[in-house]
Parts: sequence; C-alpha cells; structure tokens
Amino acid sequence: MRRSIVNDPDQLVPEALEGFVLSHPGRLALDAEHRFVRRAEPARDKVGLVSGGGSGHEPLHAGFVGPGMLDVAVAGAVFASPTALQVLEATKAADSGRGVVQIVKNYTGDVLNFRIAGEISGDDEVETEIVLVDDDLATDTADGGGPGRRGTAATVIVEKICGAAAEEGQDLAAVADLGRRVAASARTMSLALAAGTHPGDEEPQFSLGDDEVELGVGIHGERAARRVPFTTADGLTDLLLDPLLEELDLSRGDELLAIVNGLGGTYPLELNLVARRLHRRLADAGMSVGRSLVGSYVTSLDMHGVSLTLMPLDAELTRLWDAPVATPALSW
Amino acid sequence: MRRSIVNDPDQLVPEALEGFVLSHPGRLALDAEHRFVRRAEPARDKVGLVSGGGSGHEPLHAGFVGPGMLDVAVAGAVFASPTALQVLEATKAADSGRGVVQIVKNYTGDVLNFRIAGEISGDDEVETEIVLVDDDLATDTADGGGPGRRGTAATVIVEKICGAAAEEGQDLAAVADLGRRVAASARTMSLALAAGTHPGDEEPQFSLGDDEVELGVGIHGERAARRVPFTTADGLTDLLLDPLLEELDLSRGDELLAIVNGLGGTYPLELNLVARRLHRRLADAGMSVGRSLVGSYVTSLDMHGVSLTLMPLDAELTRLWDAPVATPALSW
Amino acid sequence: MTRSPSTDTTLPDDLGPAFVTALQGALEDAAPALGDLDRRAGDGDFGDNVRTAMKNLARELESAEPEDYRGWVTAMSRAWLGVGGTSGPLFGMFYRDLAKAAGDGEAPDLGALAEALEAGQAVIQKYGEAEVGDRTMVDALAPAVVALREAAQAGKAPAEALAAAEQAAIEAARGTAELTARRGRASYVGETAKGVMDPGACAMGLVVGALRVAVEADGGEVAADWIE
Amino acid sequence: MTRSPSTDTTLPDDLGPAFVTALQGALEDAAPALGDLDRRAGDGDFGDNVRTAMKNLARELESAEPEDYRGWVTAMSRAWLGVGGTSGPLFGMFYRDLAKAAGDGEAPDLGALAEALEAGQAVIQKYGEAEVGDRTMVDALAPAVVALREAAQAGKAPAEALAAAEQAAIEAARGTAELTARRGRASYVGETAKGVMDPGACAMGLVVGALRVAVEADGGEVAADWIE
Ligand SMILES: Nc1ncnc2c1ncn2[C@@H]1O[C@H](COP(=O)(O)OP(=O)(O)O)[C@@H](O)[C@H]1O
Ligand SMILES: Nc1ncnc2c1ncn2[C@@H]1O[C@H](COP(=O)(O)OP(=O)(O)O)[C@@H](O)[C@H]1O
Ligand SMILES: [Mg+2]
Ligand SMILES: [Mg+2]
Ligand SMILES: [Mg+2]
Ligand SMILES: [Mg+2]
Repeated sequence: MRRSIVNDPDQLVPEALEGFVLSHPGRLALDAEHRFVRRAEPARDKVGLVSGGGSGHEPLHAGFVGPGMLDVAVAGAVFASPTALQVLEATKAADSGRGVVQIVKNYTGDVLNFRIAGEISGDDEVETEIVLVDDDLATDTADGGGPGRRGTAATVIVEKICGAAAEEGQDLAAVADLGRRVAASARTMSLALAAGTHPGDEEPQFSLGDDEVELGVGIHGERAARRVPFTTADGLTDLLLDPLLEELDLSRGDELLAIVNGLGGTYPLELNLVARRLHRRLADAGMSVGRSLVGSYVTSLDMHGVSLTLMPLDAELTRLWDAPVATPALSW
Repeated sequence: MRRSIVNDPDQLVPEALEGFVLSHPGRLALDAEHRFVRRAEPARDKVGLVSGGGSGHEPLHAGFVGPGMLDVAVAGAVFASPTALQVLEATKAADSGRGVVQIVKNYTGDVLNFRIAGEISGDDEVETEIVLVDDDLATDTADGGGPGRRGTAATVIVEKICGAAAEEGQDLAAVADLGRRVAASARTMSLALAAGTHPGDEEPQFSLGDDEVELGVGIHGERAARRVPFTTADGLTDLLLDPLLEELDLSRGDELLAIVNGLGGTYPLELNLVARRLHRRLADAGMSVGRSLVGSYVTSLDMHGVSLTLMPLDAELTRLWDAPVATPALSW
Repeated sequence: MTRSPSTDTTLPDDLGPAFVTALQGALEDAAPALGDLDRRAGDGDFGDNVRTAMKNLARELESAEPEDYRGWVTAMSRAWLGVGGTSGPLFGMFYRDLAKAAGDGEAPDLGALAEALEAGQAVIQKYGEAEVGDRTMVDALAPAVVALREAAQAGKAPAEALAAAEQAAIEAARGTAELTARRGRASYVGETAKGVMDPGACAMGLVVGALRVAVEADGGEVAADWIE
Repeated sequence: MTRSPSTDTTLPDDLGPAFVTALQGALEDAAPALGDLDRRAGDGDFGDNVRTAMKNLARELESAEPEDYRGWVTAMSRAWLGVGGTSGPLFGMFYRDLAKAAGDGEAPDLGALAEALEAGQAVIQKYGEAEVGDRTMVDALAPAVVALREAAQAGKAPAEALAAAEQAAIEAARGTAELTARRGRASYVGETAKGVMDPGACAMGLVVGALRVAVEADGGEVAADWIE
C-alpha cells in the first residue's frame, strides 16, 4: 500500500502546478485556467515550442520550460491528455509570430487534442507543426498498423534539440524537421520491477511476482507484453540494451546520446549501475556514449523501473544538445 | 517487498561511483581506491571543499561536485561513514594550497573519521577546517547533551554557500565561517510515510500503520520519536512548518531560503503540493520564500517522505546562493 | 400540399440560442443515461464528459455573451474542446464547422445548415478516422446529413426536413446497439458491447433533435426517451 | 639478580617488523572470537573490521615496503584508518602516535615506547571521549601504560616491563565483562553486555602482547586464549 501526499486528488494537478510555478518565481508563469506553464519572460521572434500531455511524468513537461527548451507546457490530469482548448491556448501563448512546434507523445488522446488545437490555432493565425515522438521500441509493430510506437523518454531529446534550434533562430519547418529526425532515430526500452500508484489510490497499477520483471512497459502503468525473470543490474540493463542495439543498426566508432531514465521510484545508485553497464558494453562494442543523462526525467508516478534511450549523434545534433539550456530540470 | 537493481550489494558503491563518473566525462574523475569523486579539472588557488558520508543519500554528495560547489566528495558504504583514510586522501585531493574546508553531517562516525583525517592531513601540510552540519530540528535536545542534532538537507546549502565563497577567493577561515553561519541558522524537519529499502534487502527499514506518519525521521531509516496521524498534503506540510517557524524566530518581511526535499520515493507532484502550502503559509505570515529548491536532493534510499529546510536569507547569503554553479545535481 | 423548391428555407433569427439552449437542456438531462451506456460499453466517462462540456458551456456563454448564431454555436464548440478525451475534440470540431454555417450577425438558411452538418461529419471522420458502421457518433450523423440534404432538395420546409433528419439519426443511433466498436475506448470491450447503444451516437441524435426544436415555431422538447 | 636503573633499555632493531607481524598473526587468529564478542555486546562488525584492517595492512606493507620501525607501524596505522566505524580511526590514531616513538631508521627505546603508548591513549581519549571504565579499548590500554611506566622506572628490562604491561592489559580487558558500555555501539545494548568482554579492549591486550613478543629474545607467541 502506498499513501500519497495529496489534498483532494481531483485538485492535484492545478495545486501541483501552482506549487511548481511558485517555486520558480521570475522564471515561470502559470495560466491556471488552461493549466499551462510558460516562461515568465516570453521569448521574442523565435519559433515557439509547446509540449504537454498527461501529468504523472514529472519533471516532464513543465520542468523543461525555459530558455533553450520549451516555451510552454500544458498539463492534463494524471495520465490523461490535456484538452484541445488547453492546447490551443498554450499554443497561442507559445507563439511570437514565427509559428509553433507542438511536441506530442504518440498516444491517441494526445495526438487528437494536439492536432485539433493545431488546426484551430489557424483561426488565430498561428502556424503550427506537430512533431510526434514515438520512440518506444516495445510497441513497434512490423506492419505499422494500430496506434504505432508510444512516446517516452526521447521526448526530452526532441524538446532539447528543437529548443536549441528555435533559440538559434531556425524557422518553423527546420525546427520541426529536426524534431522529426530525432524522433525517427531515437529508441527506448523500459522495464519495471514494480508499478506506480495513482495519487489517492492505495494499490499499485499492477503487481508482479517476486522473480518477475515487466519488460517493455510504457509510462502509464500499462502492463507490458512480456514478463521475464528478475536478474542483476547488469542483466536488467542487457534486457534493455540488446533489443536497442539490434534495432539501431550501429557500427564501431558510433557515438550515442543515452538517457538512463528512472521511472519514479528508482534511486540514483540503481541508475548508476545501469549507466555503468551501458558504458562498458558500448565500449566493448567499439562505440561510445558521447552524451548522456542519468536521472528521473520521464516518470510514471513512482514506478520502480528504468528506461534506456539511445540515439546516434552527429555533429549537428551534438552542437544542439550542448547548446545552453536553463530550465528547472535541465540546465547547462 | 522491494527488489533492487543491483549486482553484488557489496560492490554497489564502487560500481555506482564508476557509472556516475562515466556519465560525466570531462567533468568528474574517480579515485576508485579511495572512493572519491573529484572535478576532472581540479581548481587552482582556491580553498578546497570536501564533503562526503555514507551512500544512499544521492545526489548528495557526488552530485554536487563541480565549479561553484564541492571539489571532492567521498563515499562510504550505504549509510556508513567513509574511513579516515578515504577522507584523508579526498582532503589532499581537494587542496590547491589554500587549505580545505571539510563539510560533515553530524553523525558520530562521520565526525570521527573526518576530524581524524583533518588532523592527519597536517602531516601532508594541508590546513583544514571542519564545518559541522546539524540542522535536524527533531534531534534538538535542550540540554545540548548527546551527539546533538543530525545533519540533513541543509548540507546542500552549506555546500553551495561555501562553494561560492571559495570560488570567489575567500580564505579558509572565511569560507568555514560562512558554512558555520549557514549551519547555525538553517533548520530541517522531516517526515516519512514509508521507509526505504536497503539494496539487496527485501523489507523496508521500518513499517508504519495505515494511518501513521513518522515525524522527525533522519536520513538513515532510523525511526523517529513521534508517530502522528496521516493527513493531507497541507496538513503534512504544517507538521514540518509549525515547529520550524517556532524555532527560527522570524518576523514579517523576512525572506527565506527553503528546500522542499524528497527523501527518495516521493514524486514531484507531491513535493509541489508541499511547496505550494509553504508559499501560501509564509505569504500569509508576511514572509516570503526568496529562494528555493524543490526536488530530491538528500535522500534516504527510496524512503517515501519529505523534509523541509528553512534558512533566513540576507544579502550576502543570497548573493552566494545565486552565484553560478555547475554540478550534476545543481546548476545555474 | 407538396412544397415547391421555392419554399422559404430561412431559419429563425434566434436559431443559435434556441439550438444551444435546447441541446444544453437535453444533454444535461441525458447525461446519466449516456454515462450508463459508456459504462456498459466503453470506459464509463462519457457522462462526466457531457457534464464537463455543459459546465464549460455555461462559463463560455457567460464570458463571451454571444449575440448571434455563430457566437452561440462557437460557445458550444469551445465547451467541448475543453473536455479532452476523444468525444471532446471531435464534438468541438463538429460544432466549429456548424458555427461556420453563417456569417457574423446572421443565422444560416437550411441549405447552409445542411452543408455545415456535412462539413462537421467530414471533420469528425478526418480526425477520428471512423467509418460508418464503426459504432461511433458518425453512425447517427451520417444518415441525418443524408436525410436533411434529401428533404431540403425535395423542397421540404425546415422543420419538416430537420424532423426527418432527427428520425434518421435516432434510428441509426438505436442501430449502433448491433455494431461492434472499432474506434475509441469501446473498441477494447469488443463483442460485450452488443445490445448497448453507442453513447456518442445517442448524443448526436440529441444534437439533431435540438436543431429541429430550434426551428419549430412552437419550440417543442428534444426527444430523449429513446436513450436507455 | 635485581636490575639497576642503568639497565639497557634499547629495543631490538627489528622491533617494527617483529611487532607488526606478531600482531597481524594474533589479530587474524582472534578475529572470529572478537567478532563474536561484538555480536554479543555490540553491533557485530568488529570481527569484519579486524579482517579489513589486516587486509589493508597486507596491501600497505606490499606497497610501502617499510624499512624501519616507523614505516612498519605507520602501515598498521593506515591499515586501521582504512577501516571506518569507531575502532578504525581510533586504532589508526593510536598507531600513528606509536609510530612517532622513533625517528627515521631507528627503533625507539623503552622510555620512548612508553611515552608513545601514553600519547596513543591520549589521542584515543581525545577523539573517542571515553574515560576509563566506559568499557572500551581504553580500559585495557590505560593500565598497560601505567604498568609499563612503573616497570621502566623500576629499571626492569624491556621484556619484563612489557610482560607486566601485557598482564595488566589482559586483566583489565577481562574486567570489562563487568562494565556497562557508555561509548560506541555497545552502549545501545546496555546491561545485556554484562559478562561479555569488550572486543576492543581484548584487541588492545593483543597489541601489548605483540610488543612483548617483539622484544623477547626467543620471539614467543602472543597469548590469545584468554579471549572467549
Ligand atoms: N474515433 C472516433 N471517431 C468518432 N467518434 C468516436 C471515436 N472514438 C470514440 N468516438 C465517440 O466518442 C464516444 C465516447 O466518448 P468519450 O467517452 O468521451 O471518449 P473515450 O472513448 O475517449 O472515453 C463514443 O461513444 C463514440 O461515439
Ligand atoms: N568512543 C570510544 N572510545 C574508545 N573506544 C571505543 C569507543 N567506541 C567504541 N570503542 C571501541 O571500539 C570497539 C568496537 O569497534 P567497532 O565494532 O569497530 O566499532 P563500532 O562500535 O562503531 O561498531 C569497542 O569494543 C570499543 O572497545
Ligand atoms: Mg468514454
Ligand atoms: Mg475516456
Ligand atoms: Mg561494532
Ligand atoms: Mg559498527
């Protein structure tokens, strides 16, 4: 049983947004009605970047609002898409005249509400482009039917790369193209040792046997297609790494961007073991982790698990990744 | 039951340190023998700053190594002090000729090993000063007997303020004095809804009834003196805030530095609710949160709980807090 | 007496408020029944979604103070765009096209209304990607659009034409009870939805019913007793 | 034959290696028994701590290749400083002062050794803040220091003086079984420790025993059978 630190579960998201923005005075501002967080000082004369989705994935998305990354992040209820109207208002708030890129994780509700908000924003003469993030290798279906791969931790890369490109003055099409390039080349695998618990609930979203690992989980507490035996940190890392390496078709000398991402209930010591194995295995294969993040960036409440995201780097992506960023959750 | 992502529990700390440093190439370096993390590019001609303690509190301390903060962080086993020899070598590595401030959380083992390392480092002609952090209000005993208040999240403030002072060239005594001033004026209260679980163990360090909250916990899974009834996020925040406000003797118009700190298993939505209540209550009392951190900075494995640290700000402390910092866990 | 093609096809000046108010009442009344249908053959949130839309609508009407058809129907559109899920944005887009039937300050005539309903169907299908027969709101809308177009072409008076459209929508909505869902949350429950009408299709039946009520001289009630 | 004050107080040239090697063997042998005592009246880790210290010692000796008394005893100091906990740093500081008894390349004489043991006791008490009677290693060390000083002042030969010190230490260590701990982890178990000797005090008895062995011409064994 997990009890939550919560007042009225129905008011969790607006209250949390309020607390979050209060904690970043002068840097973030809140539109309480439409539940979006924006930069306190809106950027001028650049392509706007808006993202968002269900809550419960913090620091995604509001944690990435700030110079070098998002202009606006809009929040739905826990694990539920924001409404089209919220997205519309958020999109308008992100516009400084050069159009807005909407970064959307590939879930039916999010896609629908963002696409429609994009369409309607034309009424207010805001040009929009959608970048769909669909990096989850576990939901890759060979035939391309169904809703397609889910969007998970690669969202952070898309937001960072697009953010840097927008900041340096690239135009709407170019920023969107970069985002799509990242989404097309980044893949993620995730596993869980224990599910998260909804605020207000007492039981986790699913439970596992003592020697089971849920392989291929998403970030909404969905069960995965496979349950595999529990093993060591190295073994668990290999469960994520092997399919990624097979999918990505890499060669010796390749440099990768990696995100070792905790799903909420994973402590840093654990993530560092995964990072260690990753570095060692890539080095053994003649490749290297050129850039990486290790931490809890895209969570599923307090799910105990880890995701691994890999993306091949080139000079342009590296430059954009390294560009300055100043947000609550990412800053250099 | 919580299973951990771990290989050999006995090798957890060295393996995690390896993974951590691999994840920050060019910025951090590892002394594997003495288990300390240092800046890849050692600072020159400034007072050195070394801190450390047991593991399991990540990102403390290694997450705070970098320009503007620590020079070296030395790690013991989970919840166990590093040895005097480790501290000695770490202290020597932190020295660039102007002496070293050792920042130590007030636990018998840590204090002993750091004090002795400080003493011995004289053999190598390293001048040292110890700053003891003892902010935990729950362990305040009126008579001053016993081991005194424990050191918890105020450590981050001490490390940041001393780091900024050292970076701007202040001398050993001045840096240590600042640290002591912070330690003397910051106080912390903590509570837990659930204890953390040692890597390799299956059971948490203690368990609570469904309607109990452990008030006054430390960061080693010690049970606290008081168990109080479970309540809302606002109510829980008040449990922390009331004794702090009583202790700190503040007046209207005061500006505070606040750390709303997750103990490991607390998700950001929850922390933001605590932050919200804090802001509202201080505003009601005519005071303000001038600066704050909201996140998991000083953890107790995956303990589900929160600590609140408050320190009155003045112009000098604000300036030093705002000074640039570039570490894995804190950067602006 | 058959009507000639020269029949008066203008619709009442107060079409906007009359339609929106009638629909508001009908949806508020039907929310429990609609929620029940979604619980039996969906994920159970449609009743709440309807209620949220109506709450949004009241707020929109208060803040926007619409003065013409377009303003009133736009309020309904924004009300649904503020709902989320699947039906929210789809209804929102549907009403947005319905609002476009008339310019500022005007009410549409029957032909423009029929075209707007058709455009609304198209936009629902564009974003929702549902075909007729997939057990969605489209199943009720599509035959209503056909019926309205035919009645208008046959020179029927607006009230009569809309009554025909309403009948077509209700019949089709009833028919969804025999369909298997291929879109939306109901698609996950598959065959177990058999015998239960699709709540979105039922709501669409109420929409056409409210249009009928709005053009009728005596302003009757929207029939809803067929939803169960 | 009674010895005059002019008795030869020089200690063997190989005091350093002889002492450290004898102690190493004694501690390795006694580790299980010491661990057992800490389990019965402490937190149970002292056996592991001793083993860690001896592992560290082997590594120190290998890497430092000490050539004189000071080097050998310094290796023992660093070995314990690398242990952590309470006993690690305290023993580490104790040996550090013991190492200071002689300059580079030399072995101390009996007087210097006695003074160094006294300094070692002082440093343990400075950092550990334990008084005699608190049920710690100090309880064994303090009477050994007194005995050694008295024997030296009485003009006893080194071997005899150290034998007296060893006896005093062993007796006092035995006596800790009747004491209540007020320092260290054992203080948490309180009265339940009664009847169990303090493991740190026992280890200190072995230290003095190893010194005795190191100065004896025939290099006997360190007595450890009294620890149980
Ligand atoms: N893809 C779609 N296209 C058209 N209508 C749809 C689609 N998916 C669902 N609907 C309609 O929405 C209704 C359910 O609405 P609601 O409960 O709000 O959405 P959800 O299915 O996301 O829970 C269904 O009864 C159906 O009529
Ligand atoms: N404050 C102290 N001063 C001197 N000796 C101490 C003190 N605390 C503990 N000791 C000694 O250390 C021994 C236990 O060592 P060890 O088990 O390594 O440490 P810990 O008590 O931290 O587990 C005790 O038997 C006692 O002799
Ligand atoms: Mg539904
Ligand atoms: Mg739904
Ligand atoms: Mg012990
Ligand atoms: Mg111990």
